[in-house]
Amino acid sequence: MIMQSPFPFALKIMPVPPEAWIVRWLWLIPAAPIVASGVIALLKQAQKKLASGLAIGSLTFSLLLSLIAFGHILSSRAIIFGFQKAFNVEFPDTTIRSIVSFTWFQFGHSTVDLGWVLDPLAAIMLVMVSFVGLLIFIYSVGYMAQDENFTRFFCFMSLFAGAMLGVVISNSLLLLFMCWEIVGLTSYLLIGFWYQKPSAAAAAKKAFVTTRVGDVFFLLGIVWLFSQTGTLLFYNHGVGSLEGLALVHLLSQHAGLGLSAAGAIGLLIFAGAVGKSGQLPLHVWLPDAMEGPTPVSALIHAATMVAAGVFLVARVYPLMAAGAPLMPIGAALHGTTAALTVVTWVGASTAVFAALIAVAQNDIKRILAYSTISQLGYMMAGLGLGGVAVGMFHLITHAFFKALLFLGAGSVIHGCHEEQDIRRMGGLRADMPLTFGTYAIGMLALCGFPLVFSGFWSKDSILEAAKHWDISKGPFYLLVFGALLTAFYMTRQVCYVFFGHWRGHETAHESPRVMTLPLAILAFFAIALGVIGTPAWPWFRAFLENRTAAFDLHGFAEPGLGLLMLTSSLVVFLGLGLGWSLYGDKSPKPEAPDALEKSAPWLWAPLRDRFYVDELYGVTVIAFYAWWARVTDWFDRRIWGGIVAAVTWLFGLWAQLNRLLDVHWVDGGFDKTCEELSSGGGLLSRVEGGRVQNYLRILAAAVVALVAILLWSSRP
Amino acid sequence: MGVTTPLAGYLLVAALLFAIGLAGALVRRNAILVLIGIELMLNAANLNLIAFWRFGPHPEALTGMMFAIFSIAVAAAEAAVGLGLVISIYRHTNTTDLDKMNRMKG
Amino acid sequence: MNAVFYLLAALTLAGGLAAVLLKHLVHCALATTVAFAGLALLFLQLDAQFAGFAQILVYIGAVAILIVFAILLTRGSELPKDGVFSRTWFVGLVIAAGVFAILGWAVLESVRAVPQQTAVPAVTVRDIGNALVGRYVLPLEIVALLLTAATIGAVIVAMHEKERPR
Amino acid sequence: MATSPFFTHFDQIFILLRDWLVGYLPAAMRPAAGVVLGVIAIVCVFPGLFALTTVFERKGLGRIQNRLGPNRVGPYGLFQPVADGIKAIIKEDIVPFSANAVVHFLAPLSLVVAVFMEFAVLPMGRNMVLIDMDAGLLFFFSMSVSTELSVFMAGWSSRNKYSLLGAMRAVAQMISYEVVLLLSSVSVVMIAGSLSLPKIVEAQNSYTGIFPHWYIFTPWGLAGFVMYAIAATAETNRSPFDLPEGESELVAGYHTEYSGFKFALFFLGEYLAMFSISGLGTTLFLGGWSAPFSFLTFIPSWIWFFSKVMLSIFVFIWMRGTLPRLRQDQLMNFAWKFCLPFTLLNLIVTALWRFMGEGWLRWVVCTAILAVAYVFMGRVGTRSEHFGPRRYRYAE
Repeated sequence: MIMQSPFPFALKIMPVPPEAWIVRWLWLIPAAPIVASGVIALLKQAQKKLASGLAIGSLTFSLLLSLIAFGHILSSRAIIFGFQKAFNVEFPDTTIRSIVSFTWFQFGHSTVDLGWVLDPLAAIMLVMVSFVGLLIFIYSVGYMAQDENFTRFFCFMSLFAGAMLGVVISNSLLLLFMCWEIVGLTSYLLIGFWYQKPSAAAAAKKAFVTTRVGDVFFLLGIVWLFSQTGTLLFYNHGVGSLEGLALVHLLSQHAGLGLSAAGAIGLLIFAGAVGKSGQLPLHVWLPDAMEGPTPVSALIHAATMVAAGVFLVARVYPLMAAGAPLMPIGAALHGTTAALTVVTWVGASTAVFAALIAVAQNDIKRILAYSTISQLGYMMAGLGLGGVAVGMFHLITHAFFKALLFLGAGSVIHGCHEEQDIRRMGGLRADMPLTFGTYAIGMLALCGFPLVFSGFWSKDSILEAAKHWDISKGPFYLLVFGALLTAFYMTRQVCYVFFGHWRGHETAHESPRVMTLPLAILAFFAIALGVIGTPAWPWFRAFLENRTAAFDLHGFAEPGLGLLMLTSSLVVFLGLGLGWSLYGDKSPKPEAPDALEKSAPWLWAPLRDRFYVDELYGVTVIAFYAWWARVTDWFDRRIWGGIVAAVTWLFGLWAQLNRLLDVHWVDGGFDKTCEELSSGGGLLSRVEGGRVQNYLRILAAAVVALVAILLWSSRP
Repeated sequence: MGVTTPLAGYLLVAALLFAIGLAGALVRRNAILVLIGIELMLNAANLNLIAFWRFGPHPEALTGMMFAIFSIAVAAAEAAVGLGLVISIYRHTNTTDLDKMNRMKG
Repeated sequence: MNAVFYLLAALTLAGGLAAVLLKHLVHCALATTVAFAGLALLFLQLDAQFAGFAQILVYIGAVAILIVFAILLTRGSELPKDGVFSRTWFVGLVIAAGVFAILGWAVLESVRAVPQQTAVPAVTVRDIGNALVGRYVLPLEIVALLLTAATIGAVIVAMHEKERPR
Repeated sequence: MATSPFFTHFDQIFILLRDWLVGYLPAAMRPAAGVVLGVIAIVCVFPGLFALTTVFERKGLGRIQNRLGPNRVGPYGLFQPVADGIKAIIKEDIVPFSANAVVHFLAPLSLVVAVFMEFAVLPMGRNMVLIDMDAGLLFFFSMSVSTELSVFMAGWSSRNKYSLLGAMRAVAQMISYEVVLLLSSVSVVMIAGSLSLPKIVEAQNSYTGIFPHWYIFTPWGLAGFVMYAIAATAETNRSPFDLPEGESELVAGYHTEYSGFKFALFFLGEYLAMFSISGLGTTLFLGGWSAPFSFLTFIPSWIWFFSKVMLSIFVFIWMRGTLPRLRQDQLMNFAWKFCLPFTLLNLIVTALWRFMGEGWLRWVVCTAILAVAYVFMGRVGTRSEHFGPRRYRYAE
């Protein structure tokens, strides 16, 4: 329980063994970049070194603290599991979770609490966000070096990093929502960073408005949750909104459509995640968001912010999975509910839908954007199918290789003098060897090239979960098809960009060291991260689910697993082969139709035009609003205006009548009446004579009269 | 006088002070004096609040006290704005006489 | 109901009356100060220490000084030629008397029925502080906002004509 | 930490004396009589101290200016204040013809009364406080703001333009620095958690090793103390903030038209204000009556209090001998553009200090914030310094 303390900010600290100073100081992780952002905002545009130094320094500080927090979790694990092993006992609940909460303010009897939490989920996200963020910050120093708004850029980026870290550590849905909205705001600001370009400004607005649609549902979910459970803390020693008591209460409420209140609230919150993570049908803003600078695309619209939606679903997973009958899937127990089914289907269809569109795009960043949407769909599907660990593993690996791809794309764009059309590139393999090498690694990781790359393992665990899903096999086939498409469009892109011969203007050049170094580091992790999630050593899943993981090659021997791995490998090779056969080393003219367009124009057109979703929204939602605006305008003019006109006319009539009477009386020669009238008018005019004291006098007299009436009438 | 309870005494003093303040606001010509009258009225209200707090059933709830404290703060703001207005009007019309200030325009 | 109360009430009311009746504006302002001080002492007599001192601090320290400044800035220290009372002073007096009559009536009618506490409430400054940042934190924030707005507003209103050469 | 009964008794000698004297009275009258005795003590001690200080100041200033100072009346000129006092009493009391006689008479009286009231809540030694009031600090400040009105009354009632200008300057200056004074004290209240001055002293009366826990030895306390000292100097109209009575511009400021005993009262009030504000500063930041080292606690607490107060008085005199007078606009700029923001920042830092809990980190963070702000604001402040034409906004 939260203790009432005389000092409003005095915290009631709940330490976990062994010592928890990192938990108490966890708020410093988001605070450092936010403070840095505030300081940068005060700097002059010319102070570039100081601005970037502050941003990078603060994020390094956050990274160090995040690593300490991660280490804290690891050591807690070691202690708990060591104890279990040494004394051969089983703890019923080995959850490693430390929270700090405090009361923000109080309304009557209900309090609004905020706080932060450190658990494996938050720890791994903290490390990922601050690490990837740091690399991208370093990269941006090179990428944005020539921009005149350099300091503004780092101000926004720092604010973003801080808010994102805040999302990760919040233990309160309200705090999370606040950070979530700041994240949305910075996304808006950064997409429209080059606001002189009308397209950038429009894209920023589009992103903001589209994500707001999701956030409205999110807010509804928050309000509903608060009204049902009276708390917005996730975990609070058994009385938080994601813990036993609250869940039982929520499950007992029925919300219609076969959903419990828990599921319905979960779905509302999921709607927020749909907006943020660009899931169907709110995906339209993400491709347009590529109008922002490339580091922004890498950090916000690939690695972290869009993943925040996935993270949110993972965070409120207990809410969505509440009341599920448990059944074994793979190695872990896992259940499914109506809410999770929705998540799964949305994810799987988004995965295929976006992958299809990506096949026919020509903008290097747009392809990656659709690929991001598609991969986010995988994550969502993974969450719905296999639980937190499956989805989160893909999130982490994806963050690294997608950031790598985006930074690589930025490097390519930079090297080709701000050219983004892949048809006007080509042959960069020789001009930009470092970029090519790292890009190829990222591309293979994204495709899920077998055994070596991290993407293979994370995608594989999603496919495995899909295969074991007993409600429908639909998602499995969709996801496998998506994997094929992924390999295909990435091959197409790489062939266009790096193979063939140079088709652009001027000559391409390799990017500076400050940009290629982050690429190399990210490439390393794009490969290495796979190690922690192989079936032989499922450490990541164990980490998130608080179990021990042992290295055991028998993990591969699970029935069906070998076949699955073979299938997915074959699919990847098929995609790669198809792509190479269509596009490999051909270097077509920029104006020439695409290879696929030539063979299947009926397929190409809808893909190129993004399945007409934007146009659909244009003729439905936007047209509806335009129509509605016209209707209200008409109402304003005709109905309300008409009423006003009628009233005016009536008063005019009344005035005419008065005038007639007046004229009549004056003409009649009633001088005395006339005098009285004018003196009466004078009397009335004195009421509005601009004399303050008169007003006051009348006011006081009226009060006297009213009070007298009141007292008189209430006499016994 | 027949007043037996202390509360009634304080309330009557407050009522009288309020009436004095009101009279001041009503009968004087000078705008500043009107503001002074209003301050007196506010103070009378404060006295009421404190008296009710002191003799009310739940003094530990501090409601009346809090009202008085907030009212003091608000009165300070009111005085600042009011006097600023008076000075501003004085710059326009060169007078603070309310009887001469009867044009509803600058 | 003791001598101290009567003394303080008399002081306060005398201050108030003087503030309203005196001819000279500065005298009025000073008389107001007496009324404010009397009220503060009444607060102290009502065991409201904090409110009493806050009253002195705010009213004597700030409001009275403000009034004095305003008087000097508007040349209010010179005696007006055509009397200090407004032309319709009699109406005002009647209304004020009416207000007092109605209030006094209300008090005398109702107060006897109301039970009242006579024990001295044990309220410390710490309690007031806790209440201010606890139960009353929202009003506190709003008052803070109001004060800021009023400060800015007063400055802007008073400085409006600064650009124009006098 | 009193070591032996002897020292304890010596420490409490005034309390014991009072109790002994009061013991002759019936029990019902004892509390009231105790208070009366305390009032008598204050009314005797501080004017005596005032007399001493005038000599001290004149001689000190003399030495600073390379001359001797008063040395004719009595040994080393020590009886100079007696002579001055006699002179003040027997001089003619002149009231200007057109002055507002009543207000002119009330002004010095209300000033001295209000200043005397301030001493009621100052703890001058262990248990040596006249009234241990729950809202003592608030009482102190509410009394000290009342003096502003007296100053105005004096200046206005004299019907002299120099007096009026001096009074307006003084009031404007006191109001401006009052804010800084109050806010810098609030940080102490935030840490001590009480408005009662004895409790604030009690909170500082402990030691780490031999070093005391005075608030001046913390980052926010040091910053707060500096701000407090500046504001206190301005509040008492002392040099370098003595514009209201700058003799080269305004003859003698708001007491130009005062003579004889009324002038002496103003003089007394000014010095008493200095004592009280030094006493409050001592109480808030310098540990009040607590000893500076743990092994010195055997020396009576009241000796410590008065030594600290006299030390601050010495600093006042020293500054008067050293620093040139400011200009009105510099004075106002300094108050509103440097002191006020810095004090507000100090409040935030104090909150941070309280919030961050024990540990070395808060030392680093708080010191860093204050140092950065000080350097930054100082540089900004000096850069925007431009010497435009003089404007006397209160002198139209």
